[in-house]
Amino acid sequence: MTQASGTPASGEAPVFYEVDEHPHPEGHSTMLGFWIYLMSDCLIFAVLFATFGVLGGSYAAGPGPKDLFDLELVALNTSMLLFSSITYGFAMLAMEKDRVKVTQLWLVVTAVFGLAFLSIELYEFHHMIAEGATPQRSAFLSAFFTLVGTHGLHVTFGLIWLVTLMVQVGQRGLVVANKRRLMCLSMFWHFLDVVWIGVFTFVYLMGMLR
Amino acid sequence: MSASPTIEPSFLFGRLTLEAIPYHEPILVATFAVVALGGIAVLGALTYFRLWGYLWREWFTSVDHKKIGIMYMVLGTIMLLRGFADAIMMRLQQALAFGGSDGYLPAHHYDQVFTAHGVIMIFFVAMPMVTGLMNFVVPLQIGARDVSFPFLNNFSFWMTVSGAVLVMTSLFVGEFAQTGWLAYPPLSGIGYSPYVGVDYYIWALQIAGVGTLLSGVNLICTIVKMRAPGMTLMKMPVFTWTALCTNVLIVAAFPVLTAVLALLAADRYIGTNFFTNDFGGNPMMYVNLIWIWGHPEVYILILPAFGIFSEVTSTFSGKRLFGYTSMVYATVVITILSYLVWLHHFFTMGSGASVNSFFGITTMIISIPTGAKMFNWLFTMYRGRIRFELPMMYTVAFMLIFVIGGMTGVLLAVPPADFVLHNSLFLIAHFHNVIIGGVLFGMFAGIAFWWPKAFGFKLDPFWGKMSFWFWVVGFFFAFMPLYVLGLMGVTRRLRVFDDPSLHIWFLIAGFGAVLIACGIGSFLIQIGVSILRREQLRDTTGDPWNARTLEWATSSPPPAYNFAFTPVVHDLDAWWDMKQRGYTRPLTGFKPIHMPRSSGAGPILAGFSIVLGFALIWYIWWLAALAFIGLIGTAIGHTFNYNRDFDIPAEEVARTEDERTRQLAQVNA
Amino acid sequence: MSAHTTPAADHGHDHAHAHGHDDHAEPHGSLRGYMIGFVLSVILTAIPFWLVMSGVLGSTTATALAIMGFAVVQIVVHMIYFLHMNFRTEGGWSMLALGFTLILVVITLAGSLWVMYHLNTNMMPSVHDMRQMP
Amino acid sequence: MQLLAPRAEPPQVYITLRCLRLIALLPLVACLGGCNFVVLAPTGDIAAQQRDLLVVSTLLMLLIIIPVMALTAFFAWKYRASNTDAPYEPEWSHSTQMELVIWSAPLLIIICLGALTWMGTHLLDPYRPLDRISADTAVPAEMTPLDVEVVALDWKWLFIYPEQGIATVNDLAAPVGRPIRFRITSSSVMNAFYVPTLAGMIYAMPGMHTELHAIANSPVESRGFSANYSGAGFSGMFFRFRGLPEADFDAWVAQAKQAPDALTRAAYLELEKPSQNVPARQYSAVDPALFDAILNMCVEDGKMCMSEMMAIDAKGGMGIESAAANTLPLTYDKHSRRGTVLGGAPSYVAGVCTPEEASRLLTLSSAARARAPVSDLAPVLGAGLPVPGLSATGLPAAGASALSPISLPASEALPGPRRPSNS
Repeated sequence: MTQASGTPASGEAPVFYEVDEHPHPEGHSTMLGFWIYLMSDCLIFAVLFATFGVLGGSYAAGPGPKDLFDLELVALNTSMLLFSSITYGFAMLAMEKDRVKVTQLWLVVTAVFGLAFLSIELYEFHHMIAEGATPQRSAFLSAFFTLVGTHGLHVTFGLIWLVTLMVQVGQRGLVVANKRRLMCLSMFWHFLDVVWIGVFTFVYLMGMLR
Repeated sequence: MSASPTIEPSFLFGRLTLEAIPYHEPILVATFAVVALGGIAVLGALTYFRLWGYLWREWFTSVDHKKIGIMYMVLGTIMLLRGFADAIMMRLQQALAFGGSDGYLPAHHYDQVFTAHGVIMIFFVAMPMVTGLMNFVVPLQIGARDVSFPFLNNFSFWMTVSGAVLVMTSLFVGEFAQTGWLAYPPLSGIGYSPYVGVDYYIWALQIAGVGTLLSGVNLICTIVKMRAPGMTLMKMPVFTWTALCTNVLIVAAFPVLTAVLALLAADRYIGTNFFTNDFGGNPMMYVNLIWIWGHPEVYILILPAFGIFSEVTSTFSGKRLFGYTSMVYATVVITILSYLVWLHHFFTMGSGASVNSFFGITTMIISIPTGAKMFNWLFTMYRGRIRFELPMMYTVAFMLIFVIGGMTGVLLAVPPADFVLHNSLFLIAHFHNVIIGGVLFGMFAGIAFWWPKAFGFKLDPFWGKMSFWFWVVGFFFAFMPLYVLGLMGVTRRLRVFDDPSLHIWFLIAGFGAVLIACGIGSFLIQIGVSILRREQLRDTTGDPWNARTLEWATSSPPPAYNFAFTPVVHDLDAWWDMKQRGYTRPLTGFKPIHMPRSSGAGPILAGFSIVLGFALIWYIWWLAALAFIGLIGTAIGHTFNYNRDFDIPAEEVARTEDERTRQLAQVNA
Repeated sequence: MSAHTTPAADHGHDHAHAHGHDDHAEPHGSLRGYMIGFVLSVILTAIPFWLVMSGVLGSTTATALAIMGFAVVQIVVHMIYFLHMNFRTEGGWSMLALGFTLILVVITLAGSLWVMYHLNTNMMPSVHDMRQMP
Repeated sequence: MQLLAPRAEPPQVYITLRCLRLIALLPLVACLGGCNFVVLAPTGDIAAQQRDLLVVSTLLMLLIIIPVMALTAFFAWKYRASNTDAPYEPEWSHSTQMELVIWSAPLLIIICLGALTWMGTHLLDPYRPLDRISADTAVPAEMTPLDVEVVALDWKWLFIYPEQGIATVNDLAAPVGRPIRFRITSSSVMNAFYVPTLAGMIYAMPGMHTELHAIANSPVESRGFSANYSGAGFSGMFFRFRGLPEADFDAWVAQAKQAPDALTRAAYLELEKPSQNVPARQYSAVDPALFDAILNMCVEDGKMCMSEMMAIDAKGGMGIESAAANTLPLTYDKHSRRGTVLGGAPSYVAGVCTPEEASRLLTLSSAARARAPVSDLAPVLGAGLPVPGLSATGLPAAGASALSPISLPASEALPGPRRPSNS
């Protein structure tokens, strides 16, 4: 077997265990693990996109995207998310320099943008529902509310997590564990951005083109 | 109970009323009595022997991958009994319901039984057993001290338990789904299944699915990041390879199930129109999506079994595994291809010839790497010295039985042939052929193989062989008649029959089920007898089979830290290589070992999940809200715990290792 | 995520990469990087919105293709500048996971649409036929 | 419990196969005399071709399965530990030639099987009209297939013969030697239409239609059933299938014409309600538009037909006004309950009554959405709308047809803010 050839040359006694073990940082797998979790989340969104793709034209003789979507509002919403992304980036940069106060400040700004995003989305939903375009009205609306709503739900959880982390950073400062958590949230937050690119392209913009 | 009582949900109890408890169904009352008495006896014994604290501290809250693995196996075994009880009820019904007789199960009950059988066997027997074995074996096999995220591992296990608890609850409170195990809408929609059955199905699977997904992430990270020095990818034991591929499949497939069940739940709870008949909904989309998960799922189950057979064949043939490289490539190819075949589960929905033949041919292509694996095991036996211990017996039985199942599987992948065989008992025979002959025999082989590693004594061979022969013979009696019945045009899920010529075959199948019952009985007796005779069966060497991979390098059972010093790997068969080249155990120089701390958060979170699921099923909104807040609160609270590990002092390590030295000396003396 | 020590940890890595023990030593972007990413994303977001809202391209198909193209580019920009994806992170495993996921996303999306298109074509009551009905 | 007529007289015409070398793997030890391997001995040309493919594929695979099983047994015996005479090579684990063989042998078989599959799937596609009556007879140019419209109901089968103008429940007959074209749909949940002796199965789904082309080559009496579980009455959901010589078939049709009842829409809505183990029955006449109404899920008065809905959707929907305007609370439902706990009362999309009203609705809505006007209104004409000049002609007086104008109170059909009342 070829694998056997990797052994040390004869004469030299092979080493079968590590006598001198070096310490490892805690959470050394966390970033990879979290990334893999995000990949699985990505597949959830893939299913929702596929569902939207299949059902997106079934208006059940009800309103279609052109009747419902307001691109200016969506553009505003998108900009909120983009701003929150860059401000989170600033928080990460401050974190690398171990500036607790600056980090916290940028996290607050990020949270504000995130909240703005959510508020606009809720306003849009409320408006549509008030007009009778409820998720129950047609398969298209079911798929729309579910896809966009799932993204919004993720943002909500991101905000809860953000607040939790701000408390923890406040309590313990930028210890290694907190930095790791901030980096995980960073991935989560930017991942939601990427999903939103799909949402505004395939749901809103393509919807207006249907 | 009669179908679907229509109750206006009350605030306090939702739609839960006394009527929901099936006290007027004698079978369920008797079952409940037995379960309750058994439960009281077990709880009483635990209390009497003051074991609660021990169990809580040493097992329930443990983050030790070995204990979690064992708990998964216990869960799988308990649920096997429930799933098999369902099976034997079906066999009895089908054997009785002839010539005008209606059998003993009304449709409402029978339809729950076959749904529950499928759901339990796949999600709560096969999955926990597969996950349990991977959990126990993989870290040992790669020379690690635990998994990447030990707390998450505990949490995953308890989420799986939560799902199982919900399914069991449905037996005595309300009903289970009457839709078949994949709950196709519109039948599973609120219009045609208005009561709680499908809701039990949805929430049990959602909760268990969270556990499965997280344990998948966990094991991938473990395998990727925690291998012993020197263990490159192409020196990983085959079981670890299959575990890696299985967990990749889990992480990539279960989100699809989560999403599709969430959509079904939305249809049922808030009246969206994904899979309804009206308002533009499309039930075919559900079928499409659920099989995108469903097909990889069967490979999730079978791949680890392939891994076990590889380890067992090479160990008991006393030989290197033939064609390791092609084995690995075959596994990877199967992993990817398993995503390209899902449509073969619904050729008969009529997507047209081009689509059907594409998916038919991709399905057949999977049989090429599978065939190559079969030959690899065959040539591992070639010029070996085969010891027919129990694991090897299961392997040979697998090789003989699985090829039949593989053949009928390829047959079903030919669309025109599928048009006459789909949904028939031929199909049932086929997948029981591969699931029992492949997955279950794999699990039994794995249990017999690694039991001495887990507990320090071998399993009793006599009762093991009894179990083996009952299972093998019982399998043939139970399922070969179903092939015949399928060719006679008998479809699945039928409750009554009128063609008397079918009767004999159902009787034979019923007899087979009785033999399998004896097989399960023998298996349980085997465990009991082995525990009683543990001193005679004791293995103090840590390597009872003269095996080849790293898990056999440490003591049996392994210490909490697995390896006092991290092993260094030079060869695919690392332990075999160490034995060949005069490895000596280190006796001095022990250092403190850093280990994760136990945590009760896992069981608590899972408890909240059960309450949440139950409240959602019964529309008890206030309770659902409370449970959800509890769940989120506990999860957040848990993140405020920064004190999650501790050091095992060097003296304690030295004490443990000295004890092992003493034991080994006794063996050699 | 519980912390713990596993001496075996990083050794399992592909040894071709001289991978340090501290994964956190990896670069997590610079101000410059974030700014480039931000400016690019603003541009890549604005153009498709403008294309659709003004209807400059005239043809629906052309607009659709264009905005899909911009979406793909923007996703890549986010991956590089915000998510700091490269072939070195975690010894290439992150990229591998991403690649595998992308393949599956494509299979899920394209496969579902393909399958459902055929099913719908074969089975949905045809609009045309109905109009011919007496 | 009522016994279904076919159940009372078990089918006799199955061809009995005494011995099947093919499936010699099966423990055929007992009971060969009474076994009806209908899948392996069908009477229809399509099912026979499917059977042939089954047999050929099995044989092809046995080429590799049998050697593997034999080798497994042989190696297990030969290299047992107690046989110390057998060679033992603990390090032998690689052989390029062997690897080539073990990959290419299955590959070759799969290539053959794949080619077979590709051709077979296209030739035996259920949507493909038949081009031959049997292996050596082509379909004569002037012969048209017999149309049979199949509806899977809870839990019985409805067959409509448009050409003959009759309908039957749980009783299917077809003339021998003439191709049959089934159009299949379902009223509530998924079923699969399967007559083993005739052809393979195909799903029956609500709001959708599948097709199956088949032919009965010799007189036969057997049965068909649903092959996809569909709820409590599933086990009793089967029908008698008879392949009859031309004259007998005509006699059967004539006899059906004598049946007392006609299948009107009202009769259909009554029939549609769930029932189990229903005896066979016949209808002397049938509303010719009924099948399309069932398929389009608009048998009930006032419900918008699927095809109409899809035509409107293809034009971009009916505008924001229609969101609340054209749904009405559900009054008729064959099941007890359809509403969801959080989603309000069950409702349905109301059919648009007249072209004038439709265009008025659309004008209203397009006025309401100034920022995105509807592109084209002209061809919004679905099954719910009478085609000008053809309205309500030639339809049986009994029962309103899908195409007749729907009588709704004027106020209900008009757009306006109306929510489904939560009663």
